[in-house]
Amino acid sequence: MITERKPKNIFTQGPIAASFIADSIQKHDTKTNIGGHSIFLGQVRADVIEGSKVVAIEYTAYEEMALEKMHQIREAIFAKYPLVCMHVHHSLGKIAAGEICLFVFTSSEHRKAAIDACTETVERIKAELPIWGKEIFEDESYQWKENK
Amino acid sequence: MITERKPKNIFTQGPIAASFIADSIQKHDTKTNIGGHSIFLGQVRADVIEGSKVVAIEYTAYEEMALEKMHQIREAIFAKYPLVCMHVHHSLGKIAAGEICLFVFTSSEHRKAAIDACTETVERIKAELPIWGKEIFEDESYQWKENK
Amino acid sequence: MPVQVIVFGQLTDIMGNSPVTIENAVDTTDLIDQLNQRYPALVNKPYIIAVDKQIVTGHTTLSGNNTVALLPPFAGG
Amino acid sequence: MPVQVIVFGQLTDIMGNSPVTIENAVDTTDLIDQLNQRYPALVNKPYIIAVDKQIVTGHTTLSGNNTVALLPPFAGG
Repeated sequence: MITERKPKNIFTQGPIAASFIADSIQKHDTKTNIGGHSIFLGQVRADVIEGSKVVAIEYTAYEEMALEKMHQIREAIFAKYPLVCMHVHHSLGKIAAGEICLFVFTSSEHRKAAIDACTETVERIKAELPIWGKEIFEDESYQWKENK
Repeated sequence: MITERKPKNIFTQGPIAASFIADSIQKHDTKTNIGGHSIFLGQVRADVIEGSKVVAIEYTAYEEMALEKMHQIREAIFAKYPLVCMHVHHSLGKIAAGEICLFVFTSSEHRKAAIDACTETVERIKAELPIWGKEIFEDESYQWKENK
Repeated sequence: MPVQVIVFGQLTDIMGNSPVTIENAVDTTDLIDQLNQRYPALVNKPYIIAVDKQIVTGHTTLSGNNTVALLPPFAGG
Repeated sequence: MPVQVIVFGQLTDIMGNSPVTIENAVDTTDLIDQLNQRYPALVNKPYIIAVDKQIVTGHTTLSGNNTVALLPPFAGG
């Protein structure tokens, strides 16, 4: 039997609030087969580029394609690691320096699966999801962010 | 010049609340040189052992020795990885299944340092800190937890 | 056959944020040739091509009613 | 020279939660011999020894006013 996970929306307008992360953690207290959670948070840095400071990144995405791709990544990660659950949230719109723009949350019975799955999911999100970021400087000029 | 980090207390009585984790995340929004946070959370599992279900783990520690050891681990991790900061919290006392007993939080400019440092710190905490857990069953009998 | 072209990221600086319709393009090579004529700044820009949300490489036939997306290097996270 | 002995984890099932004073022990081997006589259940239990919070191996001289801790396998996290 093929079990189908429905593609979930990972996009949220604006930054990811610490209180949202707390709620997400709290909801797992009834899943008493979980022994370890791994969380990655991406935060917007106030990089200084040629003398100008980044004050925000404005994220855009090819949303329909990104959600299809994220669904494939999710299926592949669940096939590879014995996870209890996985949650992914990525911001769209203008995210100020110091705010959270990416939240990846994996949980498993033993820690190794959650840790490895989280790391691999973060790498795949950065490499494979059609998302772009415009680094906005103090004087409102901008440049397009490049992932390393 | 030798910079001395003062040994911090990592122990907290009772479970680690999701709201505490949220506050800890929130406090980093002024550190705009951070690009990635890695968090590991240990959660008490309701394992079934020979037909009996674990309802809680009661943690005890050789606290003075654990804090000295944790200080050494912290110094070694900071020497090895370019971290902006690291926070570690471990519960003592009775922690019910589903509650959080360990919170390791590392932050760095680029994600790799935070992720690798978090994983290594979790492994070292489990292997090197003098902490013990009594797995308490529904009928109040118990057995001593063993780390794998 | 008309093709809808959408672009993202730095390519919006060249082609704007609205879909561009190319009236007749038989394959992706033909399409890119036409776009390069209309938007000379596009010529040396790095991007990959997705036809109906699937990444394609090389010479891909367009069957009509396709949406072709030009995707510059991703920068999520 | 008196030595304070403290134990943790499963060893508290054998020796309790209060420190035990051994009146005279010249080294860790002597100390463990005396403890094994007083607490026969200790004999086959796995533990490592810390003298004044430092883990020691082998035959370690006790200089007086030491605190010796018997540490069964750790189980934090």
